Amino acid sequence: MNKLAPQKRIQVKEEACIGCRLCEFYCAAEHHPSKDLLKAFGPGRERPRGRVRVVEEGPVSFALVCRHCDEPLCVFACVSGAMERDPETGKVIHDPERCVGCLSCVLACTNGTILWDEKRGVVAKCDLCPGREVPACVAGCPNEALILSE
Amino acid sequence: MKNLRTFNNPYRDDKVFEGCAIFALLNQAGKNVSGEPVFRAIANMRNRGNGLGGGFAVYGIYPEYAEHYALHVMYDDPAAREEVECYLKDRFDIAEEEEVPTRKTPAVSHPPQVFRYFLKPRAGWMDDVTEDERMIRAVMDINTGIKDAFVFSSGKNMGVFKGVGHPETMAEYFRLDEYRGYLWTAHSRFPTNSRAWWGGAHPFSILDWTVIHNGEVSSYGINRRYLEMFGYACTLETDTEVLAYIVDLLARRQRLPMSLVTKIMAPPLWEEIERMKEPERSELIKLRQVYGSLLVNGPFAVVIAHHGEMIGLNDRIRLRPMTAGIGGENLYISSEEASIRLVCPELDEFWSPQGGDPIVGKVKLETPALHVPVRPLVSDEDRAGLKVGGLI
Amino acid sequence: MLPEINSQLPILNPQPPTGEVAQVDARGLDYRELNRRVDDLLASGAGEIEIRGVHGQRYIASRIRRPVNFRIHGTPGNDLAAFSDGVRLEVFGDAQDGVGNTMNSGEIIVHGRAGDIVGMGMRGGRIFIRDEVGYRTAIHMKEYREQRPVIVIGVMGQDFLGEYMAGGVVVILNLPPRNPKSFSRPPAFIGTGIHGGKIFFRGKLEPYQTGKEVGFDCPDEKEKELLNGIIRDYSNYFSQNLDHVIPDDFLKLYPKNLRPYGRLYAY
Amino acid sequence: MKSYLPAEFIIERNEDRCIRCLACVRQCGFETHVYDAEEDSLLSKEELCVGCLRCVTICPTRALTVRTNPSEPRPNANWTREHLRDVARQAESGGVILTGSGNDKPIRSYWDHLYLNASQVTNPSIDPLREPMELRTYLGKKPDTFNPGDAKTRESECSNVRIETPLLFSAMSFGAISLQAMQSLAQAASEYGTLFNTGEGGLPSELVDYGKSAIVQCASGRFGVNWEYLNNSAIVEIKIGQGAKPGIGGHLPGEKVLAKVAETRMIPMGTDALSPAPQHDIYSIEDLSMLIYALKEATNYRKPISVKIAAVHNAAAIATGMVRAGADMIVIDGIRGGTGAAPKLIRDHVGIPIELALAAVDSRLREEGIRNWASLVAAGGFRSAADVIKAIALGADAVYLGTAALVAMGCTICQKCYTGICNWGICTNRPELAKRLNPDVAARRLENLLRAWSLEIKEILGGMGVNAIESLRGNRLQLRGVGLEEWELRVLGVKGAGE
Repeated sequence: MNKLAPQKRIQVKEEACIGCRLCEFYCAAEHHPSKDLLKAFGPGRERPRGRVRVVEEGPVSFALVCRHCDEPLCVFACVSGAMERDPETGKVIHDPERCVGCLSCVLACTNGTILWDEKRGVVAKCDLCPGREVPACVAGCPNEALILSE
Repeated sequence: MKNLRTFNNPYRDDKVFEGCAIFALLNQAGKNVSGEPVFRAIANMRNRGNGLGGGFAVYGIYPEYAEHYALHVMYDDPAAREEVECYLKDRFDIAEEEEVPTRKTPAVSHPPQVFRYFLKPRAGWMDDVTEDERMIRAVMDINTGIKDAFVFSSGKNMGVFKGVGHPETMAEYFRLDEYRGYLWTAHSRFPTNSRAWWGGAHPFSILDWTVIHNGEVSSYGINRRYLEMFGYACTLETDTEVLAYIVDLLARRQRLPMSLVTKIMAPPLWEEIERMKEPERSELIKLRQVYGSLLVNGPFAVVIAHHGEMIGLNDRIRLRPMTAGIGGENLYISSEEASIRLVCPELDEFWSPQGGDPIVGKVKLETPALHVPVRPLVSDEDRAGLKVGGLI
Repeated sequence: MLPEINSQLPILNPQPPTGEVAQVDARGLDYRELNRRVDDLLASGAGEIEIRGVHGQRYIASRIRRPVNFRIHGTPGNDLAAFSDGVRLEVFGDAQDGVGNTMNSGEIIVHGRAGDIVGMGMRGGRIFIRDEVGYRTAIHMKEYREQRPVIVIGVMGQDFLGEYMAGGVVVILNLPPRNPKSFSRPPAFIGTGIHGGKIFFRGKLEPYQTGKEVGFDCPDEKEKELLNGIIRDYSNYFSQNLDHVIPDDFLKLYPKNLRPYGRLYAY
Repeated sequence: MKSYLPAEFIIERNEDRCIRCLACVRQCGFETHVYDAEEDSLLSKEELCVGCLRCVTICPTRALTVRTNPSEPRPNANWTREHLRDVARQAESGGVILTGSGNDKPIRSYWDHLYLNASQVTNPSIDPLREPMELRTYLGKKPDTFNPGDAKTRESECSNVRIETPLLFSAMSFGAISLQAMQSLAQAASEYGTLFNTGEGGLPSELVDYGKSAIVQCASGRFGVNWEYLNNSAIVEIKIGQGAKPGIGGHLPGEKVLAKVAETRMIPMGTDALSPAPQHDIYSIEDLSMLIYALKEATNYRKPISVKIAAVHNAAAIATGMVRAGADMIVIDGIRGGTGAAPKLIRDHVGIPIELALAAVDSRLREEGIRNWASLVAAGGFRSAADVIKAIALGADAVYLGTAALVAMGCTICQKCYTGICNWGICTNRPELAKRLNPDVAARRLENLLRAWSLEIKEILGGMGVNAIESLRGNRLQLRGVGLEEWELRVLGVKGAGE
């Protein structure tokens, strides 16, 4: 794979992650049609899922989120061509329309950042919030445990 | 009435704040000795003072006038001298008067004049009270009434020499190397303010009682108010002054033995008293009940001296250092052992008493060499003085 | 991670003292001059320093951080070896207040008595005082990892020995005092506020003599071994026969609680 | 025993806005919020709430409101709500009431009665945005005269320490505050060219590189004090007392002495770290001198030695003594000074306001002719640059910021520092709480505060028509009092407004 310009990615600082899980909520809302927390999670509504996940063990907690690898194993593993690396930006993008739900990418990813969307039968992963300068999780993190870096 | 605190406590603090070094020497045989070891010893503790006060009390220096009160008076202004001498001539028979001899000492700047008078109260002036009470009245009158005059000391056959400077400087200035005494106390002062007033240095004195003190009397406020009930005017607003008055009140006026006076100033803790046997237990309970206001609290190490006796005392939990040594005929008390060892390397005895446990040094009365009148603790003359309600 | 404290010290001269003894006459010197002279001698390679005629100079050996031997004759002043780290210092005479104040390591041996607050806040090393000591010995002495301070007192300490003690070992041999006037009443308030360390006291104590935070026990076998070693060292240092002093005579004083004031407050 | 104490706060949750993210549940170290999964409901145990507003701040939909419990006992001006609470707490525990932070009583703030001057007509004001404005300050003893030929005068015995703004961070010890908090202070101070203060808990190994920006304390517990600590510093400070608790010592409970704290303090884990009330080698002024020179000897006269006391009745006399004892810098901490833990009785009733103490000390040092011998630093509840400017005009060389720095980091002054739980990660050592303070963020916030206050100081200087801080220092003509009595004006050494 040809080397590309350095990719912007979300850097996770475990020592600053406070385990509030707000990144999960901001992500889910951002990927909800309403792009609004209250509308996405309002009473009686079906709760959307985010593409970032906080794991915790005692005082240790951090967010699992796609690293947009330079050599993405998920892209190699994808059987349907749904997972692609944008040659322009270096972003690893997933196209749910082409996804067949084989979970090969989930098995291939060494970071555990591709999530299974049971309801839709496809996988979901971080897309760095197209249309936003800073991804929603980064903007919402109260302790700058998530940083957008080159 | 003149306000002495404008000299000694110019900022009107609660009291004068200071720290220091103390040293004392008693020749227990009553022999008059040179003060040279005392000068060296106190100079060795230079780090404890800051050069803003030094002084000495010496006993046995005026044997030729042993029956006269030796009044050391300091004058900041020659006019004050005229006024004082006028006051004295009206009330006392003055056997001798002279300026205290001094030596030109570079480190001493703007010294006041210091004069001494050997005198006795004249018949017809306040005959109804003892001579001591009359002497005290004169001291209080001069100190509170005559501007620019201050009495350093007023006892018989003893004197206080003090001023602004390191103590060794004061010794040189007052030519103390030319005196011999059987009891020397020395003080190096670390006052927090620099208002250079010679009267503010230690020792503090009333009659032949002198006090040198290291520490701060935290109970000063109430000690002072209690003493004021008995007519003591705490004109200098310094905690050391109250120590002198406490001893005067208890030992001289109320006739309590020194062993009890020290137990009033630094009583045992209640817990300890409860463990004591009768009658000691009841006696101490009584003492604390009666004299609670004279408990001297806070850190202190003090040497109280009068003719024939020197007492070193610490506060109850020994917050200030004090050590004692005996070498030959001499008893030494010092803030630091090194000073004693400097002047007497081979000591027969050495100890650091526990808090509240006095170091008592007495001149052995049978010693023929003693030329000093040692006053008995209780005299009829003194007893009469008790009838006078107050001093002022 | 922090490396071991001692290994962190840049030791100028890692070799043990060469035995080359530099002499200093302290008479007439103030402490700054004396200590500067010592610095100069060390800089020029002296391995051992003998100071004579000491009369109250303060802070001797207080900024030395290498294993230098000092032999001091006279009466050193306050804060002897304060903040020191690794010196071995022998005093032939009495010492004053503040011996080994906040000392980190090393050894001080006093052939005589010492004044108040011996080993205040001391964290490591050993202090041996042949005779008695003043008030507040080992106040707030503490230990840290391999640094375990030891104070050995030949005679007895005055009140408040081991106050606030937070670590280390104090041993009181209770030998006959040089002058009983220093102990007109039995010392009290031993171990007031103790919350670490141990005090080994030879002889008997009345309950009132100790703080209420103190527990009593007999030394166990390991502690007896420690005591035997200390007794042996004391006999050697001061050339005294201590055959009559045996570990079984000692009372162990220990903190009943690591948190003596835990119940003082309303949360 | 059944407690009679009502909840201090009530929590209102706007159900329409709550999205069940449970951030409030996760973020409350006091475990006030509870989620009932069965009912899908959120409950609040209000009696546990300390009012720190962490949940309110973190709630992504602003669904929470925390208010003082409006249930009032019968109004009583004498038996206030606070008195009732305290008596009940003591009846239930038999203990001394502890508290954290500074005095919260309505002590007269003299800052609020002092007004600053500005240039009009007779001299021009200066525009600090375009023209030079100097805040650089040197801390330490200055010689009485400058003798060009004398190398010793030139270097002065103790070299001075340079700070770029007269704002220093107060002593807050590691153990009382988290490593993250201390790192934030160290980082901000070193970036901005000023100093932080280690307090008495030693310097954590992670921060040894910040030694150049550290005032290291030597207090009664002597925790972590050794040769390296003393020599890896800008200034060594002897702590005699602090404004929040004059006359008593410190007490870091064993629960807070975790591995890292134990290492830094050089004590075993889990033991109480007790700082005795006095330093047991200082019982008198000549003893202070002894410790000052012990530290000078140990640091070979390379470090200025500071002495910090609480503002008490005779502060002026004590301060002159401290200067004469050899202190190169003296710190006076007023009654509003903060703390991690103090008996409430002492915090609220012992000491005097910094304004009066500072004025008295500066005046006395000048009367004694020794003001140059030491720098004077004021501390105790500085809330704004205005307070700082007034302090400098009264005579301070610099001020210590404690509570203001904590607030910049997130503190809401809930006064529960002594519990060891701090939802903001500042005054705690529990790792899951301490990590809530990201030093990169907090240091930036602190630097911003320094920058903002420095700018404000410059603005005021410009308005007064001076362009160097030394023209304000001790310049009491730039102050006028309003609503003060004669004695207060006298102590402050300022004229009444209009005079």
